[in-house]
Amino acid sequence: MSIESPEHLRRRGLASDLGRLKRMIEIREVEETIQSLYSAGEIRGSTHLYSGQEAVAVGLASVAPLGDTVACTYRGHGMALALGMEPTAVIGEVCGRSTGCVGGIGGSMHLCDPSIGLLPTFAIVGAQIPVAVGVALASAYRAADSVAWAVLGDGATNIGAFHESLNMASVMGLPVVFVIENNLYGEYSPLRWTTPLDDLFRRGEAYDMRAAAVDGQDVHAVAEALAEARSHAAAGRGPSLIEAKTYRYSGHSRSDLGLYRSADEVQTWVSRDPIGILAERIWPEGHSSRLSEMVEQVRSEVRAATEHALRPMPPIDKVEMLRHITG
Amino acid sequence: MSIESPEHLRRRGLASDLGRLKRMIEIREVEETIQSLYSAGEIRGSTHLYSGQEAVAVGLASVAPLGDTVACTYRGHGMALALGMEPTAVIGEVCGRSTGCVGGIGGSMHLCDPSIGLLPTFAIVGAQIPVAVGVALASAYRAADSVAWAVLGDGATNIGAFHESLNMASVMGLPVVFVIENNLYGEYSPLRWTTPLDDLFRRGEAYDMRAAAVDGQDVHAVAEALAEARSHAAAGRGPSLIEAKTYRYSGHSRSDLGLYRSADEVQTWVSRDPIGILAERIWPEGHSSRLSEMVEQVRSEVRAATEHALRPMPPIDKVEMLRHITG
Amino acid sequence: MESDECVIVLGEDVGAAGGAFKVTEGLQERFGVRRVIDTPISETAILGGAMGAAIAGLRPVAEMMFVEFAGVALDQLVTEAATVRYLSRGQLNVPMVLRTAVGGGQGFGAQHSQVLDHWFTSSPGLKVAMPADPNSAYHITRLAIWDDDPVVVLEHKGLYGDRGEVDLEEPPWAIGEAVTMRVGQDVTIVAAGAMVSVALAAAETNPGWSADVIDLRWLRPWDVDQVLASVAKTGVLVTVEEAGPSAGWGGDVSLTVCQTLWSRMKFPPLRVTTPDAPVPHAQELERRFLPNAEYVVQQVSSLLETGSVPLPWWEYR
Amino acid sequence: MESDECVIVLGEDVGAAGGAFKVTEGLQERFGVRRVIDTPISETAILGGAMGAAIAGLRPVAEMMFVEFAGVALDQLVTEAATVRYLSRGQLNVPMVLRTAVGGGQGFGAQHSQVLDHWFTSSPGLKVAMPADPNSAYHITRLAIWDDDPVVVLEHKGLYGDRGEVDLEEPPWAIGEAVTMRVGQDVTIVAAGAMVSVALAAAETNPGWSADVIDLRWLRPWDVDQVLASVAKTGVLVTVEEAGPSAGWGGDVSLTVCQTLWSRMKFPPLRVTTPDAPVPHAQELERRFLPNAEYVVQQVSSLLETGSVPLPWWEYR
Ligand SMILES: Cc1ncc(C[n+]2csc(CCOP(=O)(O)OP(=O)(O)O)c2C)c(N)n1
Ligand SMILES: Cc1ncc(C[n+]2csc(CCOP(=O)(O)OP(=O)(O)O)c2C)c(N)n1
Ligand SMILES: [Mg+2]
Ligand SMILES: [Mg+2]
Repeated sequence: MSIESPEHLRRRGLASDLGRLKRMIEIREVEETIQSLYSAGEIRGSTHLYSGQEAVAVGLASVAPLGDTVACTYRGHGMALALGMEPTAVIGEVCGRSTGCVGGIGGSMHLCDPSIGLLPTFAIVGAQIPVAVGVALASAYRAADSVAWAVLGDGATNIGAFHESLNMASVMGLPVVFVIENNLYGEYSPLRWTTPLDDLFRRGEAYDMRAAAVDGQDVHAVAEALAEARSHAAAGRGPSLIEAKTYRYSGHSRSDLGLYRSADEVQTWVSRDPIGILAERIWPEGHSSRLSEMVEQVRSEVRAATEHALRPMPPIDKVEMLRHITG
Repeated sequence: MSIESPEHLRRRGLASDLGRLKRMIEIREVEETIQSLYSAGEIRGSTHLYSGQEAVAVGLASVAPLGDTVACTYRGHGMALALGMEPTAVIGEVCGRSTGCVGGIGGSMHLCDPSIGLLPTFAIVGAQIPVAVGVALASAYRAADSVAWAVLGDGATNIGAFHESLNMASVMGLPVVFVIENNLYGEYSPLRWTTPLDDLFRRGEAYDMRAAAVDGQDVHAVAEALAEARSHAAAGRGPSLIEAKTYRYSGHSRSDLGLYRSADEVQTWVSRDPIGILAERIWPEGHSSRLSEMVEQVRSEVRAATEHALRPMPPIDKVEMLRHITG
Repeated sequence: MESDECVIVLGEDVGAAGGAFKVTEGLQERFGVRRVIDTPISETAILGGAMGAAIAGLRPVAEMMFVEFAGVALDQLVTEAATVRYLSRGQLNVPMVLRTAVGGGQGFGAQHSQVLDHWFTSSPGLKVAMPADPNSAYHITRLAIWDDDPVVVLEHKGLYGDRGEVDLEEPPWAIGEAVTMRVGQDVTIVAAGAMVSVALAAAETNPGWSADVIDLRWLRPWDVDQVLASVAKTGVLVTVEEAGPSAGWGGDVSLTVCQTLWSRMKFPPLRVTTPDAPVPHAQELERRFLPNAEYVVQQVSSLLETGSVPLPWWEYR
Repeated sequence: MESDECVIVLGEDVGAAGGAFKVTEGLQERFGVRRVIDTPISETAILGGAMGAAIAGLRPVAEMMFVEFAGVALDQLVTEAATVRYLSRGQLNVPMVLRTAVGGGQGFGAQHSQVLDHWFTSSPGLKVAMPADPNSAYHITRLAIWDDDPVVVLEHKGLYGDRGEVDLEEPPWAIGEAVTMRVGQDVTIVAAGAMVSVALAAAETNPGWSADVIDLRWLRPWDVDQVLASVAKTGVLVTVEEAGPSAGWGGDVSLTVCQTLWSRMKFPPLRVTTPDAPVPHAQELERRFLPNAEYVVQQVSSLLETGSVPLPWWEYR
């Protein structure tokens, strides 16, 4: 019997609804921690928080077996945690510490852990999409049953890489699933200003690709749609384009407060909080107290992880910045 | 009364069907001349011939008034002639002579004449498409009624620039017409290998754009569809995507004989020759002898133009290669 | 923008949001959505669109938030826009500007911290500038807008926080003109962008040598005469760049000086650069990665003392 | 490809058509459509696809018919593929190859005739080679395929017509290793790609001087030791490049040599380049644009006679 790594165990923890709920809470808590660390001056560069979108990452991670590969964006803390990365490794990396998943060399936009299938997250909009297609090509070539996932934002559907990737995946029939996290904004621009469609999954037609939209706040709906897309891909029947309708609670990055959005709009979305929705489903009655309990527990775990991530460490060896450039 | 340049007169010559027929024949003759000059070693680099597609360029030029701008590809001899460039200027340029439209500096892939609205033709697939969008942006900004035309091949619908340009033009409602010359091949690859759709105009849906296909061998049909698209654009109602179904008789470039195509396929298309179709329409009876007459006449004109283009000239001043880099 | 209707601004979030670094803040309110245009995330369409609009007579100022983003659309600038004048034999020109944020020091990591001037300086047909302070940014951007060719303005992110006087009354500067910021005797230090203040700070530490410090301002065309004149005097050239050793304007400048003033140079030219590595995120590493005044002093002093090019600081343990 | 199932080939028309320059002719017949893949015209997807497949353990060889096409997709190579090893702290690597046709001389015009090596040589994380003949092409491509990092192979179009012996029995070459093609005394001429035969031809005209002619083969990493050893002997360095003066590997090589061998160099380094202009189509112009043996002889002789860098030939009327 092989001993599993903590990350792998965490991935398997998503098999149950309780596990999923807990992970969504963890993501939320980690993001709030990061927001306060940012305000406290502990974080340099950018951070792009995932609060509000938790059901997408957790839905995906709960149906993607180990062996699948995920190519994700700079808004990647949630996906990393969902796939199994430890909070310490996320927080450490975002804070540029040697406790981070890649020792602080990457920062918030470049989380990575190959053991859970997470490629270094991509800071260039759309750049991850063709890479996922390439991973799928390798998988098809070897007749493996692993699937590649390309996770992208609504705004990324306007970049050339999106178009080229969907066309190529479709014409080659590759096992890749394109997941649009449509949170209605690309930075400060509402989708309507930049895109002549509200339903982005409709872009699948231009590639004769299986496509659908799903409620991105409902982890069950997400998991179901993505599981279907995954089976389709794994069965050699080609790629899918799945649009998860979701919302980010915070601004785009760092100090953006998101003031360009109406209070009404925010409120509507907050009232469909993915954590709340799942909690109600798990505990049809009295969910709020049980939820609070769970939140408390997770919060203290995240607090411990934060302390661990920020614990005094010997200075990073300066040679680190000159290593791993070529083999 | 202002005196018109020969190029402008040639453009106006397309008002009549006889003028259009003659121009289509001219294009065919020029391309055949270029093919033999190539075989005779007079031409260096690439040539991409337009034979078979004449109705598209002539249809476009006959509905695009002076003042419109055309951003076209390396397969641009036909478009240049249709817009009004003299055969001497085309042949001279293709042969790298100082008699060419830009003095031999450009070559076959880079014909240019701003006075007839032809931007230097683009040798990078898809690069012309966003440029046409920009020209349209300027036109809309000034509330001018000029329209920009982006001419592209079927293969170019798979490049990122296509996607970004159509999206931006649509969301900004710009006066641009995208004309796909679907000749069924991108170099040696049939459309089916590279694109999961046969009807490329359907890609317009992804941008909520007015889109249609048209018989690219029938100059009337082309002119009608493009005139409509142009009015739509000029009236401020936004861009269109028009797919002209056509065929190139020769190989992709230079020495390519196009052997990857079946004799049957070629025959089917040759039997719907754009010159023949228009000739029959003009002369419902006895068109073949009248057509031969016209071909003879054009052939001798093109022969004269060729001699003129290749006449002995003083060597190109060497400084030419260092001029016009910046202002 | 006030003086000419032809000037328009376009890019991602330049309008309502005022730009990722707030450079275009207030412009849309003042000039409207027709002239200050928020675009989709489509760098190819932005650069190609600016190019087309420029050919058609506007003076578009396109913004790319980080210079790395130009990597998805470089073709439009260096292969298309840069060749239009040449391929039209001077009948057409492309009066567009690309403004873009460059450089490191703030922890943006490997894909948002480079300068990448060589992507642009190597293209005949383009002009490239790199302002070192707010006053420069103002005058250079004006020059860029009124110039009839495509101009790339590399704005260092580290300078966005700077506040400085802008002298609106100064007579217009010239394209390609450098400025000598400090006069000395022993060495010529040429820098651009954020490295100008690094070079100045180094020169002001009383290091035992005195330096001409030249702010190059323009990387293409660059001010050969001013640099040569200074090195003719000092006999020693040091360039300070924020770029790895196998790229960057410093190589061109050094070699040109070598070739022209060979017999008058006392020592080999020294290029102060960053390591040949991606930019690390962690502060302690990024600090060591980038040239600072201390490193520059150490490098220059070593050159002057030993007569040969020292190991870079990152090679010492 | 025979020896390892992991090697696949992808690009536009590489399969059925055998490539625009027929380099991959017959491969698809032999290895099938699974291993030799015709792609859509989608350079970003080709490079990104190759990168993804490489991360997943294949050894993809991507083709771009002309190097300029990489301008629409440079991001995938220099910002993404080149940083994967760094950003994964060595846990992932990208054993992909980009083969692409470069260079002028055949009248392909401004957008199909450049070398653009600086697009790649400036990126830490990439390796870049430029073979000078069929035997080199064979050995270098093999090295590129078996290397665990992204490698760019710049194949000169002018050499596709060359027929030459390929020595299949030679022991494997080393990445970054140059070769001295000819031994002399008075000057070291370093060249790469098509310029190697130009340099050799120049050296063989009995010009009154004798030259070490070095075929660099690899532009990143390049063979510092071999070049230094030669210049230590001759005291004179000339690089011959097919690229404008403000780009290209010649600057790096020249400056490194200057910095290291300063006191042993007799003359300033000379870079033989093309003019700082787009490549013209017309034959009489393109001939004058590109370095040839006659120009190289004239430039080198002038350097050796006068001790200073001569005007380039295109500046003489
Ligand atoms: C090619 C490129 N252009 C622009 C940017 C700057 N940028 C970073 S995130 C972002 C918005 C992306 O929006 P979307 O795809 O909806 O993803 P979200 O951030 O909403 O998750 C932009 C424009 C970039 N990183 N890369
Ligand atoms: C970005 C880019 N990729 C590849 C090429 C090489 N190339 C030139 S023409 C061509 C085929 C284009 O096909 P299509 O768009 O159908 O136009 P057609 O030649 O059939 O008119 C290709 C691949 C190029 N010039 N630019
Ligand atoms: Mg979004
Ligand atoms: Mg075609």
